[in-house]
Formats: sequence, structure tokens, C-alpha cells
Amino acid sequence: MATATTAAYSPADAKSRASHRPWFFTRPVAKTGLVSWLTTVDHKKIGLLYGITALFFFLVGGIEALLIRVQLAVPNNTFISHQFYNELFTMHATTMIFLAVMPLSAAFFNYMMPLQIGARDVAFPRLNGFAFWVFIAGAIVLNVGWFTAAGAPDVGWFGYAPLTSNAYSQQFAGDVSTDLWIMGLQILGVSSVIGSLNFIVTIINMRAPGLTMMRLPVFTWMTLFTAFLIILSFPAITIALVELMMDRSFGTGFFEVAKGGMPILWQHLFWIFGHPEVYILILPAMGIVSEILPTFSRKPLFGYPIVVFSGAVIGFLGFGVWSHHMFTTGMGTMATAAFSLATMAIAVPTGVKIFNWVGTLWGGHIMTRTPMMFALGFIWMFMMGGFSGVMHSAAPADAQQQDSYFVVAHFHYVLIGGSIFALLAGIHFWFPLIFGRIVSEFWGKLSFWVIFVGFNVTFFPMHFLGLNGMPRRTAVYDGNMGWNSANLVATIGAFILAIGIGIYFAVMIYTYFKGKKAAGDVWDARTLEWSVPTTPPPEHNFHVTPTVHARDAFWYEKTHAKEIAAEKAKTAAETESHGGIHMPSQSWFPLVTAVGMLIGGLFFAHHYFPGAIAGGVILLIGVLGWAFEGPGGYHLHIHKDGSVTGGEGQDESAH
Amino acid sequence: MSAHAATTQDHAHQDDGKFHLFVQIAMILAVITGVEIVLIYLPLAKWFIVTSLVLLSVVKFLMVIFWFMHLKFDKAFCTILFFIGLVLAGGTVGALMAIFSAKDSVPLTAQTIYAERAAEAAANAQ
Amino acid sequence: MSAHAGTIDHHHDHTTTTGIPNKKLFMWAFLASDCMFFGALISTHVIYRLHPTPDGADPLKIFSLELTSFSTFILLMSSLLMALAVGACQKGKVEATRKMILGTIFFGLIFLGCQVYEFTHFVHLGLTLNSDMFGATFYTLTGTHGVHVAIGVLWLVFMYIRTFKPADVSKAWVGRACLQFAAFAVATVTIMIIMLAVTHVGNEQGYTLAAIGAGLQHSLISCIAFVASCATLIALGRSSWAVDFGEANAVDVEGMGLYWHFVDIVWIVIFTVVYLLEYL
Amino acid sequence: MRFSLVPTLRRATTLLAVALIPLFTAGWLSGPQSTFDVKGPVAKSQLDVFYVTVWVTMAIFVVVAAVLAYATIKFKARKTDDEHAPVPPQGHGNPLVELGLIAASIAALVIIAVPTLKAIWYTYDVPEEQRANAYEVTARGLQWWFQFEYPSEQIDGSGQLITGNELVIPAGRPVRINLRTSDVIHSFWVPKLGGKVDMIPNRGNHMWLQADEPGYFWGQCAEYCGESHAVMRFRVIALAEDDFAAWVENQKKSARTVQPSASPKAEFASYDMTRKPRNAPGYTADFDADPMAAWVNFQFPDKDENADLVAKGRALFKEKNCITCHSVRGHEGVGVNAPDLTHFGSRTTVAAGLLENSKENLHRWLMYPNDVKPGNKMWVGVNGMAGYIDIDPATKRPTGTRHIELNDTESRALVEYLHSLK
Ligand code: HEA
Ligand code: HEA
Ligand code: HEC
Ligand code: CUA
Ligand SMILES: [Cu+2]
Repeated sequence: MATATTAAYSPADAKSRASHRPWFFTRPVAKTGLVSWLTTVDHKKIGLLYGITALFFFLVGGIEALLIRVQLAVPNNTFISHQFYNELFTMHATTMIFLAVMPLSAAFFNYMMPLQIGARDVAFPRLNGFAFWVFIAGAIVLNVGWFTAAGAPDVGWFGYAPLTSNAYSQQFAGDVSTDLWIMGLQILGVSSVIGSLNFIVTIINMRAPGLTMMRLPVFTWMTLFTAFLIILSFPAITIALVELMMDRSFGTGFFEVAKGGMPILWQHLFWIFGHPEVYILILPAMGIVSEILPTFSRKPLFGYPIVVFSGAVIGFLGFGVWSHHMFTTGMGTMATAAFSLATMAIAVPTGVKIFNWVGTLWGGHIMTRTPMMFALGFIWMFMMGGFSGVMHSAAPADAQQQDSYFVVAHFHYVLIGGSIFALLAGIHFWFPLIFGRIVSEFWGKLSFWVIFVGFNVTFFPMHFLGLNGMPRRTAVYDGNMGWNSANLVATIGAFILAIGIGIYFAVMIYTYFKGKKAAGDVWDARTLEWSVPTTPPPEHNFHVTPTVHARDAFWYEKTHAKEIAAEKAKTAAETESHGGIHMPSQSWFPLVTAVGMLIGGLFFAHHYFPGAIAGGVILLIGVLGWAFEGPGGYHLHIHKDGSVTGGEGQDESAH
Repeated sequence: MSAHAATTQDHAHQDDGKFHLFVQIAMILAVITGVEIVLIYLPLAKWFIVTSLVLLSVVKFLMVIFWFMHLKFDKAFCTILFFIGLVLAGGTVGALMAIFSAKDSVPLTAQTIYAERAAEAAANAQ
Repeated sequence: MSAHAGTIDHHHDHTTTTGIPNKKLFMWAFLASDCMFFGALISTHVIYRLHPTPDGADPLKIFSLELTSFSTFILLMSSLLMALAVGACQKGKVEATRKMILGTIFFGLIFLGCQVYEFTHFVHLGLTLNSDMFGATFYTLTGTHGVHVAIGVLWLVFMYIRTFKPADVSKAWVGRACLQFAAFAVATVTIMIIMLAVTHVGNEQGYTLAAIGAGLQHSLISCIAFVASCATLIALGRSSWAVDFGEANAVDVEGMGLYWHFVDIVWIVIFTVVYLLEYL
Repeated sequence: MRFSLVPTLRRATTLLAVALIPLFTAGWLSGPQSTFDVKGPVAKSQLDVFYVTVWVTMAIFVVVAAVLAYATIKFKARKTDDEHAPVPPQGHGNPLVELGLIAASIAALVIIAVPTLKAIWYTYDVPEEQRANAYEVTARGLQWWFQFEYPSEQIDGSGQLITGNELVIPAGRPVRINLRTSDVIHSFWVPKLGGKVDMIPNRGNHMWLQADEPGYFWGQCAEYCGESHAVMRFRVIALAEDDFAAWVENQKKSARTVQPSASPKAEFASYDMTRKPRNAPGYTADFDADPMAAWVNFQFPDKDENADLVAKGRALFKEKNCITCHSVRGHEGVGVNAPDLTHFGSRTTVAAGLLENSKENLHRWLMYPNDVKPGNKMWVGVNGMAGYIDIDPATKRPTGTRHIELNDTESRALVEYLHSLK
């Protein structure tokens, strides 16, 4: 028997290995063009892909919302049918939550988080690409229903059983839409969990030297908490969906009363996921705002440790309040009381954040640039949304509000006034970094004010509608209920909002092509992402891995330029002596694997099992290819003059 | 590097002992399983058996994660990471149990069973 | 990393901030997530046990504690072998790693075999996925666990084949490695079939030599396949080559091990909650 | 001079807001389903809790918003010079301030929590001391209408009293409502009397409410329950004790029978029978002005009742298979899958609270139910009973043929018959 040895790698060896690789293990090398995007493992490119897809779906969800608003503009409207209306609000919510806000947050996680921690990429670059392509697969599966006879899913975004059962999901057979909804969410869950595991490992393990946890930028902290919320909450909905799928496909009765099932169980499993989900939507936003406020106040974040800690508390408490969505399900006094109190408790850590943001402004030199305007708008609007949340948390009051427009008002205040405002702020804030151009202040502020006004005109009246007894999810209402004027105002507001968003995107697109060039650190910012050598950042992010000496690391670098320069030179020499900057290789297999999932998912939803198996086989091939092609990698060398040499195929010493 | 070398040796030393350690743990696990199986047939109070079963399973659980899964020898962070999930899952399961044990949660289909059982019990008592 | 050519320190990875290897951290985070996954599944089962449906099956009339105890024991032992495989790999003992992996696969397959047997048996007794709520929650829970085991076995098989990857890159190896594994698999399955046949006849006619002979006769094809696969194993086992597998891969084996042990602890919970508690 | 947009816009919005809010809010909170115009103790206690939450959060909002606005304005860099002034002190926080604010938040929450807890227990079930006095009914949700059962009103030979879509209760007395459903989740919501509680399959929910005075109240299904959820409504009518007793007395009777006259009169349509567009409003201003008076009117037979038409309608009711789904106690109907029509003529609404029970509206409903309520079970069939259209049992899709077809005259007769069922 031969003794096993650890292979010693020598460049010559590697060369021969490469030449012996079968063609399908050839690593793609394109840096531009379609192939480069399809095979990319670069966190920045993936971030952009997420961002563009998310914005596309934001517009889709927005158009769905506008159709909803048109239908509700006047009483007894016949603009669209009940059925179509039901599909619209289901898909509007699903699209906005899973295909717009979550991936837009993921875009920032991908793009900014590695830069903020001084890393060259995430811990598992190929897995990162995979998460994106799986996300696309899920988005396709969810939306493909629009093009089928059955129509888009129409069960509401929380799909309460037994409306999702075979018997009720549609009056007539061929109800593939609910299966597509199940499959789409399931696939999106896979994407989110994989992406989040990657972020967790990256943040914990890939920090630049000296970057202790308590020096992490708040946005990175919030990324970490969001990732934890995702990996811990998605399993609940996965199980719920599996059980539902078993009911629909294999005749079990988890939620079927005829078989003794309890539909209420679905609600519990859904909201065990659903409530953490809303914090998944808001924590990244809070992170972004916590970056913008200090930058534009030219002051460090007030009470950094408490802001971070309160994020953790919000995340943790978020797992113990799910039944506040079920106050009207007759849970009994004890359970209702317990969840009522737990929900109120969340106001405390959230309040802490608000107070600290105000504290950050206090005594600063506030520059009211567009990102700052959106960030300030966020504080105002989110606070209002939070207060209506607290009104919900009082269970007896909620009995009158649940499933009324008061809830619709609450969650649009936190979702748009909260998440969307902050994400729009983030786009503005980081636009110069990502594209090297800066957005015009006039047009930026104009879009802000139109959005701000439009938003409030749309959603503030909804509080009154709800308190005046208008139930949500109603395609028509009668004219004698006292809801007419408020609805009309809301619809007008929605169009003002749409104009604002239109201006916003028009300006962005204009700036991308024609905007003023901006060099580097345009806002006099504080965190490491702004220390990249060029804007947009080079593929390897930093010529030299930064060493961190303080919170707000870049601010420190700027105030200690001399020492930092010396230190950088030393680190650079060290890196070069280790063979240069290590970069991951591109790969086709994430895409192949995700395509397998798409095909399998589509066929499974249509109950065509040979097709599902075929998809599974493609998936397996993808996984195997992925495993056997190995991580790959190549080295780059930075020269004194700032030029970069090396690249895939030019240097095979990496493994 | 020398500090690292020392720890490496430490670990190497432990590794040698681990074979026996692992075998012993496996044996303890097997024995506990045996005890559990016997336990359910013993004429003891129900609460006692349930508690013991739960405790014994917890012991098995902890032995596997701390020794087989190396948590005991690894950085504490791994333990924290895993326990975040474990504690939340445990809490959620517990909360669900509590909610579904409440009177208000008894499903209508089971209410008939309970009614039948109660009637039977009443009939037996007479 | 080539900088540390000497002994590899398995608990610290100097390329990461915490010293914990990325893959390991990934695995632990995944397992934390999986806790919630099984938490939700187990909750479903227990909730429906709390409020049984009318004319639902009586688990006591269906369960076979002997069988379940046996498979529980098997899974525990597989965990032991898995732990040993990780230990062996960390010391660079490829040969031992392979054996331990094979052993783990072997026990894993027995566990799966027991589960398949258990399921068919239960189906015969009238408990199916859609016969009643107990069937639905029971099969979904234990079936999901079974799928986890099956994925684990698949992973182990790939890892096993991976251990043959030769240092000499020009060598063709995948086919041989697969053949070796296939021989092992055939040997495992056939010996199980043979044993079943023998005990079957033995139970009916008493355990005499004649009975054993009859049993062997009943499974003639299996016997031949068994002998042939053993011969293949021996033949292939004689030739080996220097491999590109060793301490550097310990973290991969360890990650796999974490997964396997987790599946084991889930079973520990299932065994108590789903099976034992029914007997009270 | 540079046009400065920001302050201009801000001033404009403030002005707009100040001008508009009082203009609208008055009307915005006083509809038939207003949660502010409470008419019973349950709704009252819920409103009280709501007010507590409003005052507390408003107070916090005013304080936080004031500080926020002040900080923004005070520390704003007005000129580019300001921005490049030496950086402000890089302070990191103040633990005492933080702790103080946390304590204040907790205190605020306690103010909300105490009445919340009280109200949770109060609204859960009829208070102990009134339990003996409570009246019990069962409300059952179905796609997309409500059935009301009166377990304490037994009728010889046919079990408990059953009505549909209009729940009549005694005023001034707690009513305990058992909530059941026969298909998906619905929710029982009468905003003026109390918050909603869901009707969940396989779950024995209940709620209680009380109307302090006699009155006519709007209700609505408040949980999304499929295609026509939006038009699943109902009414609650609270009556003084003796009126209620009289009502029960009448309801327990079999359906009213009208004897055809010896000399048949000519048939004519006394109302407009042209097809109305989908979603067309189904109420009149007169009715809205005093619904309770309208309800009282509905209790008495029409003065110009056409006895012959009624008889013809009764025959058609059987002929057209209406009886397979509907019950008319004492007459032909035996169905259990649809609203009980025994005293349909005494109800103010058609199609689950959606349309006022006028002849036009009833005609519209009988002729074109799918225009009124898309996907309704009378149109597509329910529990194996064929509805207006035929469904292919294999594909479960409409075949395109009709099972029940009515023409204007037939419908007219049915209207007359149904309206005679007082
Ligand atoms: C971004 C998403 C997001 C966020 C952050 C929140 C935040 C909160 N939500 Fe919201 N919520 C949703 C999204 C969100 N919600 C959605 C989508 C739904 C509807 C789902 C559906 O049915 O479709 C919903 C529904 C919902 C309900 C159920 C309503 C019903 O259906 O009956 C409840 C009930 O308690 C609730 C409560 C809260 C509370 C207490 C908070 C708190 O976190 C808010 C805390 C913030 C503040 C309180 C403001 C700032 C604090 C201070 C200035 C400190 C001082 C304040 C006090 C001491 C009061 N929410
Ligand atoms: C992040 C989440 C999110 C976001 C951003 C939004 C954004 C909007 N939402 Fe939505 N909404 C939800 C999440 C969200 N919503 C959820 C969870 C529900 C519950 C669903 C359920 O009950 O199941 C809901 C439900 C919901 C309802 C209630 C439906 C009902 O219950 O019957 C309404 C009604 O007005 C509404 C309106 C709007 C409007 C007007 C916007 C606007 O802000 C949209 C703004 C965007 C645009 C207007 C796009 C602009 C587009 C252009 C400028 C391009 C124009 C180009 C062309 C025309 C080519 N939403
Ligand atoms: C397939 C069963 C079915 C048949 C047949 C049927 N109906 Fe109906 N009917 C229903 C259902 C179900 C409703 C409740 C619809 C809703 O509001 O969603 C209803 C409602 C009504 C109502 C309104 C009741 C109320 O309280 O609002 C009237 C009146 C009525 N039907 C009359 C008729 C007549 C007349 C016929 C025969 C021509 C008929 N129905 C045939 C099922 C049926
Ligand atoms: Cu019934 Cu909505
Ligand atoms: Cu919530």
C-alpha cells in the first residue's frame, strides 16, 4: 500500500494539472461582456446585478401598486376584476418584499460590506454568485404565473391556509399559480439563506487586520444581524411551504380540516418567519442611515455600542413577537397578553436608535445633501410608522385595526418611509463610489421632495381609512362608507410618488451616462469603502489591505496620513513576498446549478416529475462540477506606479 | 510562531487520546439509549419518566456536540453560533407547545374526541 | 497555505480573522439554521400528537421499538466512526480516513435500510402519508431526517472517491475509485440480502445447517455478487497510488462530520420525542 | 439669486397640510363602519386603549420631533464655509442620556400596557356577572356570505333557528357569538360594536359584544377569503327586548304563504330591469338616511303585492332547482348550502349585505349573480350542487352551458315570491 502524501504544489505541477483538466473545467476569464457577468464571482459585480434586478422589480411592484390605486380611486370602480386585483396585491407584496427590498439590501451587503471590512471578496465567492442566480430563478418562478392561464398567485402574501389548498386556491382546476408561489418562495429562501451564511462567515472571518468587532461599521453590523435573522427565520417558512406542498401534491392534511389539520398552524409557522422578515427589511436600512448621518454631520455615530447592541436586541426580540399578527385569531388571553407586551418591548431598542441618530446630529456640521435628506426623511417617516406599530401592539386596539387600512398605512410607513427611503439614500450616497459620478443636488433634492410629499399624501389618509372601517384587500368599496375622498387623495398621492420615483431614476440614469465625474471621497466620508484607490473600485478593491486602528477607519487614515502611508508600504511588500494579491477565479457552475434549480422548480410546480428530475440532474451536475473544479484563483501584483499585472491564466501558482 | 507550535503539540497530544475517548463516549451513548428504552417500561411515575428521558437525551445531545463535534476543543465562538440557533429553536418550539396547549387552541376535531373520552370516563366511573 | 508547510494546526486558520476556518464557520452557521428547520418540523408533529385526530392510527400498534432502537444504535456508531475519520484525516492518515468513511457509509446505509424497511412495514399496517395526520407528520419528519442522512451518505461517497485523487495529475482515477466504491456498495447490499434470506428461512425451519444452506440458495445471485465484489475490492485494494489528499483536506472532512453528527443529534431528539414518549 | 426649492416646498406642504387636515378628518372618521363612533362596551374599551396609545405616542412624537427638527435646523451648515469649518468635537455618546431615555421609553410603554392588559381580559368573554344574561348565537362564515344560528331558539321539527346575512340581536344585553366557518378563514367585524375575531376552520373561536341601544350596524368580512372577499358583508340589527322577542316569534314561523287571487291580474314590471354594470352601487340615499326605519318597513308585506306572481314564483323556485341549495321552511326548499330564505323578504339586503333588498337589486342578483359577486357559489355551484352554470366534473372548468337560466319574467316572479317571504 502506498502511503498517502500531501501533494506539494509547485508551479510546474500546477501547469501540468491545468493542461490535464477537461475542457469543462476551464475557468472563464472574460472581464467584460456577457460572459463576465454570467460567471462573475466579484462581489461588486454581483452587488450590481442584485441592485439592477431589484430596481427592476421595484418598478414592477410599483406599477402593480399603481393599478391597485387606480382601481381604488373611486367607489364601485370596474377598472379591473376582483380576481386580477387579488393577484395584484399578492404579487405587489411578494415582489416588493422578496424581489425588491431584500435584494436591494443584498446589493449593498455584497457591494459595500466587503469594502467596509477591508476584504478582497466574500468568503465563498462562487457561492455568492450562486445565491444571485438562485434568486433570479426564484423571481422567474414567482412571476411566470402572469403568463399562464391560471394567472399569477392570488392567495395574499401570507397565503393563509386553507385558501391555498387544492380545494379553495382556485374555483377551477389547473391552479398552478399557488404551486408557483410555493416553489418561488422556496427557491428564494435557498438563495437568501446561502447568501446570508456567506455574509456571516465573511464578516466574522475576513476582516482586515485590526478591525475588531467593535470597530465594525454599523452597516456591516446590521448586515450581520440581518444575515442571522435570515438563516434563523427562513427555515420556518421553508417547513410551512414543504407541508403545504405535501398537502397539495401528495394528499397529506397538514392544513386540511377534513383530515384533522389546523389551518392556524400555517399562520404560526408563517409569522415565525414573517415577523423577523420585517426586521430583515428594516435593519439594513438602519445600517445605511447610521452611515449617512455621521458622514453628513461630520461626527461619529452617537452611542455606537448601544446602536449596535440595540440592533441585536431588535433581532432577538423579533423572534418572540410573531403572534402580534394573530391577535384576532382567538389565541386566548395569556398568549395575547404575552405577545402584546413582547411587541411593545421592541419599541425600546428601536427608540434607542432614533435617539442616537438625533444625538449624532446634535452639535454636528450638518450638510443637507440629498443622501442626508433621504436619511432625515427616514427618521421622520420610520418613527411615524413605528408609532402606528405600537398602536397595533395594544391587542384590543388592534382588534379594530387588524386587516384594515390602518395596517396598510403602518407597514407602508415602515417599509417605504423606512426601508425604501434608506435604500434610496444609500444609492445616492454610494453612487459616486460605484460609478465615479455624482448626482446633481438640484435634481436629487427635487426627487426627494416629490417622493416625500407623494408618499405622505398616499399613505397618511390610509390611517383614517382604516379607523373608519375600510378593510384591506378589497377590490371594490361602496360610496356610502365615507371612504371616497381619502381614497382619491391616496391615489393622487401614489401618482405624485410615482413621478418622484420617476425623477429619481431618470436622474440616476442620466448621471450614469452624463453626470459630473467625481473623484474618490466626495463626501469626506468615514468608513473604509471610501479608501479604495479608484472609483469605481478596482477588482481587487484595495491595492493594499488596510490595517485598522479605530472605528471610522478611513477618517482615522485621513487624520494620520503619514503613519498610514508607511504602514501600507510595509503591508504591500509583505503581500508581494507572499506571491501577490490572491483573487478567486470565475466559474460557470453557480449558473449551471441555479439553472437546474429553475428547471426543476418550474416542472415540479407543474407536477411534471420527469422534468423535475431532469432539473435535479442538472443541479447535481452543477454541484459536482463545482466541487471538482476546485476553488481556483490567481494572483495580481501591484507596482509602485499603481499599475496592476497578473490575472487568470497568467499565473498558475495559486491553488 | 513558537506559541503556535506549542498549541499544535498540545492538540497532537490530545488527538492521540481521542480515539479511546471517542470510543468510550460512543459506549456511554449506547448505554444511555439502552437505559432510555428500559425506562419506558418501568412502573414509575409518568412525570419522572418524561423528565428522565428528556434529561438523558439532553446528555446525549451535549456529548455528541461537545466531543464528536469538537465544540469542547474549538473556539467558543462556534459554540455561541450554534447555540443561537439552538436556543431560538428551543424557545420557538416551547412557545408553540404552550400556545397549542391552551384551551382556546383545542381543534374542533379533537374536541369531539375529548368529549367522547370524557363520556367514556364518566360511564366507567358509574 | 504554503507558508505553513509543517504540521497543520486544525483548530486555527491563520488566514481568517478568528482563526476558525471559513468552511467550519459556515457549517456551524448552517447547523444553527437547521435547528430552526427541525424545530419547526418537530413542532408540527408534536402539536398534532397533542391533539390527535379522530380515528387516527395508534402509534403503539405500529411502532417496533426493537427496530428503532437498533437503527438508533447504528446511527450512534456511525457518528463514532465519523469522529474517528475526522481525527485520522487531521493526522494525515488517509488510509484510516478511508476506512472510517467507509464504515460511516456502511452504518448510514444500514440506517437508511432500516428506515425503508420501517416505512414499508408501516405502510403494510395501513399507515401512509395520507392515511391520517399521524402518518403525514411522522413520514414528513422522519422522511426529512432520512433525506438528510441520504445526502450525508452521498457526501461521504464523494469524499471517499475524492480520497483517491492521485498526486500524479496525469493519472486517470475517477473510474477506478468509483468501481472500488461500487464494489463496496454491492458487497454491503448483498450481504444484507443474504442475511435477511438466511434469517427468514432460519425463523421458519430452525437454525440448522440445512436451513442456512436453503437461505443461501434463495439468494444465489446475491451470493455470487457478494463474492465477486469482495474479490474486486481485494484486487483494487492491492494497488494504490500517492494521493492528493491529506491534512489539508481535514477541514472538508470535518465539515462533513459536523453535518453527520448533527443529523445524529436530530435523531436523538426524534427517537425520544417521536418514539419513546409514545410508550408512556 | 439661486432659486431655493427646499424651503419653498416645505412651506407649501405645511400650508397644504394645515389647510387640508381639518377639512377632511371630520368626514374621514365618521362612516357606517367608523371605529370612533362606538355603540357598545366592547368597542368602547378598544377605543379607549387606542386613545391611550395615540396620546402616549403623540406626546413622544412631539418631543422627539421637536428635538430632531431643532437639531437639524440649529446645526445645519448653511454655507459651504460652514461645512469646511474645523470638524466638530468627535464625541461618541453619553451613557446617562441613553439610560434615561430607555427608562422613559419603558415608562411610556407601561402606561400603554396596563389598560391593554385590562382590555384583553375584558374583551375576551362576557364578564362573569353578566354571563347569565348573555344571549348566545353562532355566526358561520362561508364563501362569501354569513349564516347565523340561534341555538336557544328551537323550532319544532327543524332544529335551531337559522338566518343569513343579517344578525338580529337584543340590544342592551351581552351577546356571545360562537365563530365558525365551513370553508376558509373569514373574520367577523362590526366596527361600531367591537373589533374583529376570525372564523378559522377547525377552531372554536368566540367573541362577545353588546349594542347599548337598538340600531342598524354595518359589518364586513375582514380576512381575505378568496375572489369575492371584498363583497362579503353583513348587517347587525339590535332590537329592544320586546321587539326582539316579536322578531324571533315571527322568524320561528314557517314561510308566509300568499293565496293567489281568484282573478289573475296582468303581469307588469314595476321596476327597471335593464342590466347594470358590474360593481354598480346597490343602495339608495333614502335607505342610507335611516336604515333602521327601512328595516322596520321590510318586516311588513308589500301593499301592492301581486299574489299570482308570488304563486308563480313559488313554482319557479322549485322548477328552477333553487330548492337544491336553499331552504324555505314550510315551502318547497330543502337545501342547506345557501342562505336560508324562509323570511328573506324581511331582510334589508341581498347577496350578503351587498345590495339593498329592492326589487331591482334582487332582480339583478337573480339574473346576473356573477356581475354582482364574481365567482359566487350560486353561480358556480357548491358542495356538488350545480349552480347557474355547468361545470365539467373532470376538468372542473365551466362547460359554457347553463344549468339555470332565467328570463326577465321568471325572475320577476321569483322576486315577487322572495319578497313575500316576510
Ligand atoms: C420594515 C418593516 C416593519 C417594521 C420595522 C415594523 C415595526 C413594528 N411593527 Fe409592523 N408590520 C410590518 C412591517 C414592519 N413593522 C408589516 C409588513 C406588517 C403587516 C403584514 C401584513 O399583515 O401584511 C406589520 C404589521 C404589524 C402588526 C400586526 C397588525 C395587524 O395585522 O393587526 C403589528 C402588531 O403589533 C406590528 C407592530 C410593529 C411594532 C410594534 C413595530 C416596532 O418595531 C416599531 C418600533 C418603533 C418605534 C416605536 C418608533 C421609534 C421609537 C421611539 C421614538 C421610542 C419611544 C417610543 C415608545 C416608547 C412608544 N406590525
Ligand atoms: C417594501 C414593500 C412595499 C412597497 C415599497 C410598497 C409600495 C407601494 N404600495 Fe404596497 N404593499 C406591501 C408592500 C409594499 N408596498 C405589502 C406587503 C402589502 C400587503 C399585500 C397583501 O395584503 O397581501 C401591500 C399592499 C398595498 C395596498 C393594499 C392593497 C389591499 O389591501 O387591497 C396598497 C393600496 O394602496 C398599496 C399601495 C402601494 C403604493 C402606492 C406603493 C408605492 O410606494 C409604489 C411606489 C413605486 C412606484 C409607483 C413605481 C414607480 C414607477 C415608475 C415611475 C415607472 C413608471 C413607468 C411606467 C408606467 C412604464 N400596497
Ligand atoms: C348551487 C346552489 C344554489 C342554487 C341552485 C341557487 N342558489 Fe341562491 N344562493 C346560493 C348561495 C351560495 C348564495 C349566497 C351567495 C353569496 O352571497 O355569496 C345564494 C344567495 C341567494 C340569495 C340572496 C340571499 C341573501 O340573504 O343575501 C337569493 C335571494 C337567492 N340565492 C335566490 C336563489 C334563487 C331564486 C335560485 C333559483 C333560481 C337560487 N338562489 C339558486 C346558492 C344557490
Ligand atoms: Cu370572508 Cu373575507
Ligand atoms: Cu410583525
